[in-house]
Amino acid sequence: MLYREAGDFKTSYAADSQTFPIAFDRYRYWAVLAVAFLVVPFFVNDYWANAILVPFLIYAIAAIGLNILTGYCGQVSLGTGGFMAVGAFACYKLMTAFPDVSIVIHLILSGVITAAVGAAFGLPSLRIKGFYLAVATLAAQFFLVWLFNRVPWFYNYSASGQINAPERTVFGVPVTGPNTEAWAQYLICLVFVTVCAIIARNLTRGTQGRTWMSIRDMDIAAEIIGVNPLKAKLTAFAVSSFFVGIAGALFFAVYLGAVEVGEVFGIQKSFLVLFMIIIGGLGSIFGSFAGAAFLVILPVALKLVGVDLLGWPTDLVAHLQLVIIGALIMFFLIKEPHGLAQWWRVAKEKLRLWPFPY
Amino acid sequence: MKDTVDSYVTADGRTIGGVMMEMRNITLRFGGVKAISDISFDIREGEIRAIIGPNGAGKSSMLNVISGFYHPQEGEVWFRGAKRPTMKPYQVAQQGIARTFQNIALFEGMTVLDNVMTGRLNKMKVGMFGQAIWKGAAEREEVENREAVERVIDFLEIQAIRKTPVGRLPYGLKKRVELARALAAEPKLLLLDEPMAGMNVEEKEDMSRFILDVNDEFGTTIALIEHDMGVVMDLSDRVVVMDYGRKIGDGTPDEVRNNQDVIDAYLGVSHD
Amino acid sequence: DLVIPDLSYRTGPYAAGGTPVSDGYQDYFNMLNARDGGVGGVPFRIVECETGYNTEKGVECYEATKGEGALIYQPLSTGITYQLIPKVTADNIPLHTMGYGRTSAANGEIFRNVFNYPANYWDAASVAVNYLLDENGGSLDGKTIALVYHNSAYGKEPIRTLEALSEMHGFDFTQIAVDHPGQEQKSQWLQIRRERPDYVLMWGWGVMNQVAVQEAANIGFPMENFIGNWWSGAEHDVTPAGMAADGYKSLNMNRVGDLAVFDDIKTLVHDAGNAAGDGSNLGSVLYTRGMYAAMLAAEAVAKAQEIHGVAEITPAMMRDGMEALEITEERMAELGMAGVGPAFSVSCADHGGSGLGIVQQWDAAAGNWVALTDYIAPDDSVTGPLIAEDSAAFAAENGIEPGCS
Amino acid sequence: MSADFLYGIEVVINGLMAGVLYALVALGFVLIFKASGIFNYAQGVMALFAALTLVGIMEGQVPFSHLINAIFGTDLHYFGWTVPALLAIAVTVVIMIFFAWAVQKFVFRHLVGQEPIILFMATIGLAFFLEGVGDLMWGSDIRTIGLGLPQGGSLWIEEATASLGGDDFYGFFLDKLDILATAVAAVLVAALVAFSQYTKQGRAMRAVADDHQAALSVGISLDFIWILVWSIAGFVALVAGVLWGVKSGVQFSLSLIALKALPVLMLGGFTSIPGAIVGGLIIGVGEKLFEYLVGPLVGGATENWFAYVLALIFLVFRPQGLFGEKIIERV
Amino acid sequence: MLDSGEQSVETLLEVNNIEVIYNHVILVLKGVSLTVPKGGITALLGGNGAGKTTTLKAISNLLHSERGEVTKGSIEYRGEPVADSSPSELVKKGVIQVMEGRHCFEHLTIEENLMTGAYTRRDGGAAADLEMVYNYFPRLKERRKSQAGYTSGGEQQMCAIGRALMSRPETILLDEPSMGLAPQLVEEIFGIVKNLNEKEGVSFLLAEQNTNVALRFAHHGYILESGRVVMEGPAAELRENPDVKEFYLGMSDEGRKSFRDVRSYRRRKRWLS
Ligand SMILES: Nc1ncnc2c1ncn2[C@@H]1O[C@H](COP(=O)(O)OP(=O)(O)OP(=O)(O)O)[C@@H](O)[C@H]1O
Ligand SMILES: Nc1ncnc2c1ncn2[C@@H]1O[C@H](COP(=O)(O)OP(=O)(O)OP(=O)(O)O)[C@@H](O)[C@H]1O
Ligand SMILES: [Mg+2]
Ligand SMILES: [Mg+2]
Repeated sequence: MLYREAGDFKTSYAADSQTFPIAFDRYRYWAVLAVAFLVVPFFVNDYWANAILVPFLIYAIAAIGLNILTGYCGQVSLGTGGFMAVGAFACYKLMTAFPDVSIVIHLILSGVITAAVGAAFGLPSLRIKGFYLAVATLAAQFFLVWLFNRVPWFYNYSASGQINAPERTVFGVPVTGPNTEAWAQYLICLVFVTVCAIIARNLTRGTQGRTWMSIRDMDIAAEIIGVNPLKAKLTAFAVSSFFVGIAGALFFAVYLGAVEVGEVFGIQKSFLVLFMIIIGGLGSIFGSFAGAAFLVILPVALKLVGVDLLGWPTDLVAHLQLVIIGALIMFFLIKEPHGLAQWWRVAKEKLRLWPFPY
Repeated sequence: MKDTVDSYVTADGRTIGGVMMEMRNITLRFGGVKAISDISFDIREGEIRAIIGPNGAGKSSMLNVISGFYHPQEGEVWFRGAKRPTMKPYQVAQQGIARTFQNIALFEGMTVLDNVMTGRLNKMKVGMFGQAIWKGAAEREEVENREAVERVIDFLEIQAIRKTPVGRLPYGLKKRVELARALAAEPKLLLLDEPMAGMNVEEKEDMSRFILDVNDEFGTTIALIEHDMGVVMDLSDRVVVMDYGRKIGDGTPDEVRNNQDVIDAYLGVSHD
Repeated sequence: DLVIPDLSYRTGPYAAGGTPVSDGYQDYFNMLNARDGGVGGVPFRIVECETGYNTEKGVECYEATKGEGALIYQPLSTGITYQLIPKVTADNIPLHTMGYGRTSAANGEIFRNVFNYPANYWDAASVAVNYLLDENGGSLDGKTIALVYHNSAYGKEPIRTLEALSEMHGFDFTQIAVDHPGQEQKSQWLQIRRERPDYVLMWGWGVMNQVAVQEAANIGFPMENFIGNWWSGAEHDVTPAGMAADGYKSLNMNRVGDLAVFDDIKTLVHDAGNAAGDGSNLGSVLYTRGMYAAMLAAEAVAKAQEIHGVAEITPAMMRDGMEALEITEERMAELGMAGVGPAFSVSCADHGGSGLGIVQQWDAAAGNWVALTDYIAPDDSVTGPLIAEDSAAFAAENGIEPGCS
Repeated sequence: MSADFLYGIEVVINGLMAGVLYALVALGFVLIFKASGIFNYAQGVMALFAALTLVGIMEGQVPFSHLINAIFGTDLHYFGWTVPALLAIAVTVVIMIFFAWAVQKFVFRHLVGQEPIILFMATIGLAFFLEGVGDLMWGSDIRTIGLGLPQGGSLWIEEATASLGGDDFYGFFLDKLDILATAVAAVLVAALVAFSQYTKQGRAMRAVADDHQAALSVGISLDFIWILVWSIAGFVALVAGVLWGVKSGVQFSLSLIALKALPVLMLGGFTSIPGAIVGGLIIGVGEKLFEYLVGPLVGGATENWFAYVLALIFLVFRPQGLFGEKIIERV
Repeated sequence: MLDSGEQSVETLLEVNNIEVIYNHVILVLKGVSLTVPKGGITALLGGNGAGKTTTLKAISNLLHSERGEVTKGSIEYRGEPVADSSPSELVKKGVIQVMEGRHCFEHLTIEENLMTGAYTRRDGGAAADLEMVYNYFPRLKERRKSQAGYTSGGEQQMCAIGRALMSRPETILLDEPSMGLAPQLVEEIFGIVKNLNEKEGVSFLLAEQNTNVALRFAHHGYILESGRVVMEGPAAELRENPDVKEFYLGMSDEGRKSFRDVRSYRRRKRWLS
């Protein structure tokens, strides 16, 4: 068996707290990265990029963001769509106001702006908890969407209120606008995902992560042992919104290229990202990826099977799709309430014990 | 009230210092319920102070007042010679007061190690950006604190369950992890709410040993609530007895044991 | 094959609108296949893709179908249209947004691959006002017109035009926004009841239409003074309100009625079991519109074949065909669709068609729409400058050099 | 009295009525939350499904006809009969009870003791599922409910009050449907309050919400309680679906009324039946008045977000909502 | 009902060699067998994590919601397997469990909590029994209108026990009843146990850490370590066993030793070596 930790001794605490304590996991991680960076860009075409990879990567960032807030800090938020909109509009305003500044900086700044907005909307979380908070975050969702729809300054007074991403380049290669090629779209998202995931992992494995988790698991006890709840919650809102904002900006600038706020960043988006982290696994970075992959790929796969393979009418397939996705969500929750990430962990635990069942 | 200045030496040779914490005329009401009425007592530097009394007497509420979770309607809390203003619990914790809880309050989603590490949150200074980068300051700090935590873990003999999520642990071990978390904060004053509940004699012996050692080795002052009279009488230097929110006795274990009010209200038959 | 993707939505909040359009669109192509073997001897192949009116699914559908040699996209959603404008430009595939989408795309010098003939929202607003002018003996001075609109990009489209028109003709113009989805419009209609505008125009979609018609009836607003645009004037918008909806008016860009071509569709498609839907929508407003769109596409195919002299055309050739499209009364009659739309011709400078529309009225007892007018022309002097301004802004933002090459 | 003032009153009254309609949806939420701690996102879809089923049965539509036709190449649509309203309602109620049973048996029984957010997710899954099934069963056309419920402004009230203001005042507008809804809601609330506060099952229901495990251990059958509660919620959904469906036709968007009920719930408290009504009234009046007074200044369409913001403001002062059970925070 | 005093040989509850696994991977009980005779008080002793709670939950079928399952062995109540009965059916059959850690219904008042205990009853005697419980626990009567969530730990413990009594059970599974109770209350509770057992013939299976008291009141005892039964016998015998004496009763040869004097390293339990 390859998968063993025996012989894989840790000699320092630093080694013990690394992300993949088991050597085999570490190799797999590097292999995945290598394929993602060095192989995929050469094979990716428009369909793969636009229908699967780019949305997957962007949703993964959003899911990581929400996971920090909900999975790690325990504050359920249904305002993700609204915060993504903040990122998108911030990016649009920056792109059009400072055309000469690099898009990468704009993207990061969009995250920063969203972080500020997110922290502001996180203020009530000090008093309001649980589902009350979840519902309260809808105030952010509806208000932000309304605002972006209502105030022409945000969409540069265009007639319809739509925003369009002009062409911007990185190292001379266009990454936004109509002339962007699939691989460039894919790569910029990949870079952001990778950096975001590493940052998220670093934040969650140390003090900050433990502060958040203590608030999540029992906020009163956390406060009594010395956690400042306001600070902990606001940082969670801010960091989470930072990621979500970047995701929103990428979603607009790189993926869609044009956005109508109510349609793209409506409440459905908030739910979708929440699904991702719950199906993937609350409090798990890997789960954010798994959940995003699952919910991006599943509908496409179901459509392929239903329409292309079986040749059924599209509306029937779409309805069945709802039935199947709904049933699958329930099935997954029943089988493993802690998400795909937990599945993976149990599988590994079994593998480690193999061939003994326990 | 006892003389608050003098220090004294106990029978087994430990020196008890001056007053560290003093509760003055504390009254705490919840709507119509008076959980604590006009209670005063003090805790001295280095001593083990027990609070006993029947169920619902207000013992846990008193600990909650000390740790800033409840704010009494009347009375003052003096800590290290100064009157403590109304504080948030986390500010109290930052002053060096750590505690365990009667209904275990561990962070169920985290491993034992992480739980104990949370005890050191106030010792960690690297900011968020440092942590985001990890390499360098954050990692160094993590390792330093991890070492301190490992010492606590060794001390309490919970090495084997380091990486277990606490949700899976049996009750008794959870109590021990809670103690570890409190100890990791290196508190000056340690508050224990029924640390031995749900343990058998063997485990109580272990726990007693830990409590004594903490007191001995680190000089930590300890206030504990306990219903096992054997433990209370053996471990504590002085005992406060509460009943229905009132104080009905305060003194050395022997004094308390022979106090008729205490016998009537709490001990029933004499215990030994 | 001539590949025609159909980005339909038969599910979700707008299914009731999306289904008949898609049925009509597909049935017409199928009829051509059955009757003429397609166009120029090449059959059509329809690739249906369900978008659910959702932008991301729209993008997915676009990417999934474009590889098959898709000749023309008709996404039937303003949101998806905006997404596809840059993409089709890069991929050089024509996009036809009939009576929706980006109005300023009528400027073909800037939006080379986007067509929105025969009419757009700004035309619609102007047509409605012209109709009212006509009703009022040429003057709207002192009248008030309220616009009830879906609070989205789509709903906001006519505002500028109406503002310009109100200045020009001296009527008072009030805007009343309804938030998505529009299930609850009490405030809006109480406001109308208070302010008693002379006319109410509506830019609605989905459930908003049904609720608005019902609420108008509830407050007793005279139905004949209530005019919806062409996305607020289908049968299902008025039937839930029953008899109360009688007299409600709406614009239309295609005339409804018994067209000769329906016989062919019935026999060759429906009876042959090839209907895209259950066949029950035949002849309805939106079905006819879908069919009309298909006819315009088929005509453009024929034109492209004629220009380039090949039968198996490419998307780029299709674009040329669309840009050279010419629809005459005779041709429509020949196709069995006399008067279904106005006659118009397309050019590089003008992708927007003639912009004509009719006003129709609901007859609740008979359960059908009755055309009240002939095709009414919009006021190009109002819409023209707006189009020029908006498209120029787009060109500037995206570094596009206007021109016909 | 000045016309403006009277119009203000009219807005308030209509806000109250709209609030009642919101509350009808919120009631279903409250019931299920109270009995199981499940935040039932599917309540809106249940309303849609119930209303669709009612119409489908009344019109004698063949369920799943589209699917059957697609698979077997048949051409089924209608049975060719129509069913009287009362019978159709009875059948629909039976179907909703069956649905409650199935939900319990196949889903929530297996999720006993899970965290609230997991249960919440499961209800979202359920919402998808039910939406798909509803569409498959009855198609996605817009349907009209033929129950002949009254609708339109009450002329009597309008005429009786027209003389109150000056020339600019046209009398109060009150929708007959809203008046009916108010009556229905009042009856429902009274019945539900009595049930949950004064019966054994009501007490058991609240016990279950607090602690599934403990409820099991004292012998409360979660299955029974939950089926009971979901059935009642199904019935409430039917009522809400019908009343809303009359306004807009029965169609997909009915499922979105859940979003109008959420601020109501939040304001009234997730666990309080009277709270649902009071919350509904406050939200109804609040959002209508805001739209009336402030809306014109900021461009209107404020109702969606203002309802949430209003609820949020209340929550900051009472984190458990006006009537919700106090959140117990102890160590 | 059974005559008091006479030890019946009829077994009420029989646990046969059960294995319990949590989360599909954590093996907790490795073959536990025990019997509870009708009208007896059986004590289940053992250290932290020995598996006492798990055993009780396995019997009352409460494992399911904790993602645990019985993978081997069988449990029979009055000769019928219980694996397929839901917890509420078991309560109807007369088996009720008082869970470790109180588990009161926080938002219900004390009185409502007690009334939920009578949920399965059809005989209408709940009111009388409420008085009985208040007699046992006067403190509860004082706090009857308070929400359980706001009562002290001990009050909640009383509430949990009282609630179980309200169902008039035939068998009570008591998980750590003494935990967090003041000493005289512990005596009282065991007095109640004894009383019910003798007067009403209620059988008990109690998991206890307070070995001292448990063995004083129980008839029979089992000692569990790491998921296995390591010792069993009549309570009186166990009380005299030197190992039990040392490790569970805290008695050394010289009598009870002070908690201050246990710092030296102790001998290992013989049955584990
Ligand atoms: N839900 C769970 N998931 C995983 N492991 C569990 C779970 N519950 C208990 N365990 C494990 O099962 C073992 C036995 O636990 P149990 O609670 O039965 O012990 P106990 O004898 O009651 O101990 P205590 O006296 O401390 O209550 C422990 O090692 C514990 O770690
Ligand atoms: N937050 C609160 N709200 C209302 N009443 C409270 C609250 N906290 C405590 N009480 C009441 O105050 C009294 C004292 O409670 P406390 O928890 O301090 O008792 P205790 O002495 O710790 O008892 P035990 O030994 O049973 O733990 C109890 O009657 C309890 O019901
Ligand atoms: Mg206490
Ligand atoms: Mg236990």
